[in-house]
Amino acid sequence: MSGNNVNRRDFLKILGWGGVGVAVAGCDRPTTVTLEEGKEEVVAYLQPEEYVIPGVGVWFASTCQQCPAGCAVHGRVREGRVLKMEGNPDSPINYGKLCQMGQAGLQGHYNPDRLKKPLLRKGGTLTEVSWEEAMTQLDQKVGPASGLNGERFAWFTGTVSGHQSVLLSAHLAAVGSKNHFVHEVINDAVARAVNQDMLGEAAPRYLLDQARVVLSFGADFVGTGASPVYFANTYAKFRTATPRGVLIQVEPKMTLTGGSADLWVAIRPGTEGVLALGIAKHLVSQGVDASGLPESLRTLIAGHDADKVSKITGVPPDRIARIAALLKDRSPSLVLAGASAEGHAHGYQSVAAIMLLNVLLGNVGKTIVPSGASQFPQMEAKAGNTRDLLAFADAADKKALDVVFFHGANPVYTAPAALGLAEKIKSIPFKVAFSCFPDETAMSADLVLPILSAHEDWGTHMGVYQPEQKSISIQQPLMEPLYPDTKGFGDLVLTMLKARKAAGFEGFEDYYAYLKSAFAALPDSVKGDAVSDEDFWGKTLQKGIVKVTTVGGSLSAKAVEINLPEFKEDSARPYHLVPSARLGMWDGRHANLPWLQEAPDQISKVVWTSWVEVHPQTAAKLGVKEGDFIKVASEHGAVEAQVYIYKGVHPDVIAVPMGQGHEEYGRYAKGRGVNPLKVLAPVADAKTGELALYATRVTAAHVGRRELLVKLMGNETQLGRKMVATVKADVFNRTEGGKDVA
Amino acid sequence: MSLNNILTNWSRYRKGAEEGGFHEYEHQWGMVVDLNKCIGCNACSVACYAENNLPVVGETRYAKSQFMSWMRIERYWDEPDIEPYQATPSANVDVWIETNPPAAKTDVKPSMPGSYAKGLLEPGGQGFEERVGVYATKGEAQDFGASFLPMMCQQCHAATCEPVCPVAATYHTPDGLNAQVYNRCIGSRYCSNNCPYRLRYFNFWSYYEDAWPEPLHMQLNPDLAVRDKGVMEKCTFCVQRIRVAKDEAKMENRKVRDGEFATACVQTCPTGALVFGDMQDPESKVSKLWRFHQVEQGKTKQNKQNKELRGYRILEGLNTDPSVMYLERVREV
Amino acid sequence: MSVVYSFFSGWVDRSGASISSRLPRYLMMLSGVIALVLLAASPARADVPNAVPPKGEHQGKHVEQPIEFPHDIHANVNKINCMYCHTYARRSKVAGIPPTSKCMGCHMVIATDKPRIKKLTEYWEKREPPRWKKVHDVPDFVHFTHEKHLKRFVFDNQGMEVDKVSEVCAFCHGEVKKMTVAEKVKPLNMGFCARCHEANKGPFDCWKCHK
Amino acid sequence: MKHVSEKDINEEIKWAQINTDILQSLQNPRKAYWVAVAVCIAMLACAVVAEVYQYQNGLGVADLNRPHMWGLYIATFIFWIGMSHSGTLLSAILHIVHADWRKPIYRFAEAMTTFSLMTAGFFPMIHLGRMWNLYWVIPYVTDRGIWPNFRSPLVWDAFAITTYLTSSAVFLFIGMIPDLAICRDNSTGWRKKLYSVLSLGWQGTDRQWRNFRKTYMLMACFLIPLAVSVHSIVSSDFAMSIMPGWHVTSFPPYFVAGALYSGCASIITLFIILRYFFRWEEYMTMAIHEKICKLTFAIAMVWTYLNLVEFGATWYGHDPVAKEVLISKFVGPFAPFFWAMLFFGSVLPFALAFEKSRRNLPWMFVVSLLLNVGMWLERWMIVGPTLSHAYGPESWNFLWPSIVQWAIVFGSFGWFGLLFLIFVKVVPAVSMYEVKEMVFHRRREANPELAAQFHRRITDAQSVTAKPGIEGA
Repeated sequence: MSGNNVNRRDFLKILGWGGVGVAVAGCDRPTTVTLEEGKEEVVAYLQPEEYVIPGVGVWFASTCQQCPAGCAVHGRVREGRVLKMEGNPDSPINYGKLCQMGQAGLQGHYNPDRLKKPLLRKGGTLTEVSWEEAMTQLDQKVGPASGLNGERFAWFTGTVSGHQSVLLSAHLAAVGSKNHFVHEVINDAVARAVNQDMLGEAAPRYLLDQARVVLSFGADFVGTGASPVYFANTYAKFRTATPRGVLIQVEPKMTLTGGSADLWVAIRPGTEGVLALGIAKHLVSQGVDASGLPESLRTLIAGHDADKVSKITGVPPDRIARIAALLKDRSPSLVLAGASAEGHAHGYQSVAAIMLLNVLLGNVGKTIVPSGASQFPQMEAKAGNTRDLLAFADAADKKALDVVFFHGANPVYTAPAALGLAEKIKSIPFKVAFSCFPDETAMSADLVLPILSAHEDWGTHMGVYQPEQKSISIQQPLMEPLYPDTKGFGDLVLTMLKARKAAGFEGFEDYYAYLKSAFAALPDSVKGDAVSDEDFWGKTLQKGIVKVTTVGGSLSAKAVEINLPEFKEDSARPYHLVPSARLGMWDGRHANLPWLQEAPDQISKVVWTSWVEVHPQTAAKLGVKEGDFIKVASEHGAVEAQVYIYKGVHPDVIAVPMGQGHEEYGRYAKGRGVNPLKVLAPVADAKTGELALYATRVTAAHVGRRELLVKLMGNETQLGRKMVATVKADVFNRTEGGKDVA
Repeated sequence: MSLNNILTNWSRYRKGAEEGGFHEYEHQWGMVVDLNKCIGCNACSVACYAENNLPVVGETRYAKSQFMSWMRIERYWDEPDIEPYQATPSANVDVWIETNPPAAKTDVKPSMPGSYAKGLLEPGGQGFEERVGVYATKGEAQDFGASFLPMMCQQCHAATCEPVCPVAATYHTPDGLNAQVYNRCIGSRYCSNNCPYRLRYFNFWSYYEDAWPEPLHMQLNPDLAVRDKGVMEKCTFCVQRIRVAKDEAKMENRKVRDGEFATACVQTCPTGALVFGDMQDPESKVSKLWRFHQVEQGKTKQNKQNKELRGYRILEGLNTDPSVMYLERVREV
Repeated sequence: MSVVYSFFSGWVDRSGASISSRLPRYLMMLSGVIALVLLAASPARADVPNAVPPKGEHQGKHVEQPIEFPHDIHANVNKINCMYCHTYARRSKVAGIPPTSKCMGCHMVIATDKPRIKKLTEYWEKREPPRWKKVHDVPDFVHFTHEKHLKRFVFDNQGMEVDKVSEVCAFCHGEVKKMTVAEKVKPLNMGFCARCHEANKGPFDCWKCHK
Repeated sequence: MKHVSEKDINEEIKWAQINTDILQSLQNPRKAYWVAVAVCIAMLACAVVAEVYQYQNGLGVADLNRPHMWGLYIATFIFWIGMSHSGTLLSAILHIVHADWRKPIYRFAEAMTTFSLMTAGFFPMIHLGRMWNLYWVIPYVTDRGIWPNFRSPLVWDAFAITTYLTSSAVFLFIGMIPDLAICRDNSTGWRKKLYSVLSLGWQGTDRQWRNFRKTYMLMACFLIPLAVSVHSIVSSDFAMSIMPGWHVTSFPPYFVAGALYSGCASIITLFIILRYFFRWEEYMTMAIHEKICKLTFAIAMVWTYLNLVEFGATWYGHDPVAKEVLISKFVGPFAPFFWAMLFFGSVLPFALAFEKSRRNLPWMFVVSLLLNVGMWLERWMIVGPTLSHAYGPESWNFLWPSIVQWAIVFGSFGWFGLLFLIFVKVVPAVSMYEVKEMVFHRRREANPELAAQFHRRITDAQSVTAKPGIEGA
């Protein structure tokens, strides 16, 4: 595929509607398609490329923007419409596979509720305005002439990477600001902090496929992890290795990963660290060498005997023994910490205790290896966190901000009500949202600039989790913009930069030109066999990714001090609230995609709404049945949703999934279900300042209403039908171990 | 002609069943689902929506179980049908005391009346108690995680849906697939009643009228039609992709290569739990897997030399002779 | 092999045909007399080897096109091969309308003074292709591919020279070379297809054509 | 007690009396009749409205869903088909076994057959997703060369039902000819014209009588196997499937028994109605009522037996899934209806076993209706539970039929009633000539030499007058 943009764009033009209209099979009634001569229009290309054949789909490489993982994709384009997403086989991240969110990216692009025109707040209400007016507004408030104090300007974004990130930092520099808030609800910031302190690298690589036993404390790596598709694949390798890997999942609420665990252990939230130490104690008593550890830690470990731990965590002693035994026998092992371990005031301590197991078992260097940095640090992903959300709320509270630019994040939705962010944001004089959709944040902004969808825009990206082979993946338009009055995000930032006369950005008439020159400027080491810059650009667009080399990277295991607090019951609010994230809805950004709304939750199989997961015992205590509406109240608010009863939660836990409960965000999301994030207590992790998602205590009460809970499964058990048959692992090892059947 | 086609294919099937071979077929599309790899992530299901113009029916219609997901992932709460490593409480001790240790499920037992006993005729009609299930609360199912089961049309060779269609709208193709010809269907719905897997979905409404508001309808795949109300539909193994691949192969006067294409679900499956291919080609991944697991088509009961191999077909005892082989879930217990 | 002439299927090989495929034809012999009249009006059999042209007529209506394109001049007078302009026919399921650049390829120099060409040149200079009206169409639940039909009747056809391709096109599109803008003169319904498939031993699997 | 020796019919009755008594039923209707007609039309209107609504919006409005692809439509379809067996039973079966007590009551029973078939015929169409393509199940010649699938029981249904409908209609008509002649001779105006056409110039000549009897007997013999086969074929819609609870060998006899059962029950209903409104105590005597009740009771017991056979076979069989479906019938979502069915179908019939209750006509009227309710429930219990608890646990589900389904089912009774109301005013609902035959035979039994006289008169070729056959007609 050549890089001739003009003609490629020409190809991406939507052709006549022949074959596009809804053709109804066996249509006995008039539909949008008629067979009568001269009723339909058919339009030829003006001057097509050689490869362009009507009726034959062509695949273009691009990058998925549904989550920070940054999977490389291929989009099937026919008659100028992008029809289907598939993974890009060349990508080291997703090797030709895609998750449901990636598949549903199309519906974000074709979404009926996309913003079509700039919106400006006039007298309290957002009204459609022309781009000229919008840009003049922007210029008055933020432009060079505006006399804006850089210190009082901020970008609030989701995870950013690639040249987008470069442009943002350039813009911040040009404005003279350092305020870049990067916010993701689903993050591994605490684990990063711990890794930084214990291993000397924030994000080492976890070799799942090398491990023979994985002990995961709530790390939902195939679900809402850093890179779901990548870890799903390594998971498959891990499961098919010889001997087959064992997965032990310890968490208060069964995640997608927990659903596939060999041994799923329910634990009282916040006691993960204690259990880790208990296991450590057991290992040491089994003769695992702990001499490397400092005295203090050894005494700490020694203090955690099985009974005590069992009493605190609710995990029976022999199960602890079983876990320890597996860890010891099946080496190499890997111990992971996830959201449910991180999300507490003492999250850092728990995770440290958990990572201590890796040190103890000598996994560092075996299954946990240095990741190093790519040769382009400025392009690497700025991983989001919740610390910035709190910081932002704080800044807004202090009236420290005059102008805020929002992009790729929806803090008004994700922030707990206790932060009162909605009001605080109102107090900011000028807020600009660069957004595709009318989400909560956009609707509370003063100026909303409709940007191109991920399938219409240019860009480059680096996934937050980079496997051994690091890569930059390119995002190119798969279709001409659906709406003329939408602009590319890159183009807009570039315009602002040019307005600011920022050095190095003058020459480019648009973002595309900038990217092209940027790629031309890349060192030859990444250009490979390309003969010219033009050729390299063409090849890049064709392959979709550029492989880059890794620099540096080393791990040095050193223990950190751990002091876990006493576990306290709260008689007033007996239950722990678990705002569980799910693959699909993610943090709620996909609630406007009908496919994902109708795709059942993997565990509870509920569709289109929110539900409350309750243990049968608890349900009996509360006197609720499935479908009953139950009121979950913290001291900061309450949500009402229907009960789903199953034993995949700890009896002390009430789990409410994230994702629903939008007040804006289009017809599919608006006013559907509830948002558990709203009722969270604004507790932060003592060490890292991360928002403690799992630290909220709640009461639960039956409100008396009951409706049918809309879900897939009629009867949840097989009734001995042998729908899903099961064999023991040793049988599997015996029959298929080491054999590559196909 | 269709009648011809049905009759010839029927006789072919019979011959195949007796002689244990489908040599008269052009192709023999089959699938393997490895439940050891499947994590139940739903990617396949959504990919199917995208590829096959499946309508999104919305909450109220979903509540009436009038949805259209050709590829669905069933999730069961059972203790696995193997002896557990230890009978130990998971959540905490008193949970354990009130429930019995998981018993090994060896043979098929009829369900107990208790499951129906309560709440089955409450307003809304759905058996709430039953949905939770007496079985689910028996034993410690969750200790072993969930059991995920991707269910797409099994493309049976003794398909129970085929003989009952009054107008031969569903029939067996020379590719060994259960075809469903939408514009021939008159909607008697007998096929769906007679499908033991309940994998046929009926257009109870003109879903297309509100499933794709502008401009969502631009995503519709022009390679296959959108179905009107009153028409039965089901998974076709992405026949439109098969058609393209076969056409290309024919233009180059060759056979379709293994892995040259795959159905939408197989192509997107993040763990590679799904494998698709031509079972007539002895070198294809699928036929290798079937051979390895000693599962043969045209058999009601498999007699494997190695009883420990994982291959099985769902409800095989009904002699539907599916083209989809499942590999048993593996558990360390 | 027993070749029989049938009013409805022309010369067909009976040896392959089964009861169910023969029965309707027998029964329709009754109405054959009426059919004879129609057939008398129908054009003479095209000289395409190893092929039985489909029978069936359709009263097409004239369609107003943005430019009254004279097929007769191009195909008949200048003897331009159909596939020169409808170049996608042999590579795709759709024959496709030639891109404007293709027209201009010749008409930069040829007949530039003619009013139609002037109109065309306007389009070209506006950089927007003319919006043609669709004449031949099949329902969207039908999968018809030009590619395969050309392969069967032209490229893989013994003793068929490619210059005569218009005869093959004429099977379904009629004598386009005698028209200016194309008109639909064949029914293009299932019976039309089925009879031709029967006569030429085309596939009879429903899923070959229905989607 | 006295009524033990009571006669089926009073043979002293004058033949002219018979004509007047029967023909008075054709006189201009009274108010009650028009009220009944209005009610039926109202019921029918409900159905029509519901159907139009369903036609426009698709079957979703009927609250059918994935496991419940079939609903009340199919159940009611079977119910009406079953209803149709009574006429055949009375006119054909009892005819060839020379049970002449049937003679006063078989006419309306036969009409019932035809009308219930005409009602049943609607349901497959209503039930179809695309009813406008129904004709595709009929093999017809097309240049597309596509045919129905002859392996499908639904296609057999189409054949069976149409055949049965035509032949039972013909049978009904043939049986009426002599009576139509009587009507012709006793009517004026449009009725005269109508009857003249319908009676096909019946003169009651010897030859006509001989041919008539032959044809009638032939039709009877032809109809009996047909009737049995029809419901067996309908049962094969289920028995031929693979579903637990449907895949049952004993279904054909079970269905036939059920059919005769509901048929007889509705005969009792109509018997009582006609007897009451047309004052036909002379003809529809208690003795006949007794007999039909006993017959019904016998069939009820057969049906009960076949039920037990089915349960037993399932329970002791080796199909756990079928067993589950059975259990679900007993204690599942359908349990109330199932037990109601068993009560109405197997317990209530014992009301027919005791003379005291048998002779209480109002009570019998209620009972017979309840028996039919039971029979209708039986059909629903065949369709419903299997669908909601089949092989795949995932698809277990229970969905209550929507108002649309109920409305259409309800309306079908209106349609049937309407047809019957028209019938009783156009055709004598009691066969006059057969009653006369009956009387004749009884008289002969009672009084041999009188009989001898008659015998002479009829067989004596000389004395065949212009009005032979039946005196006083």
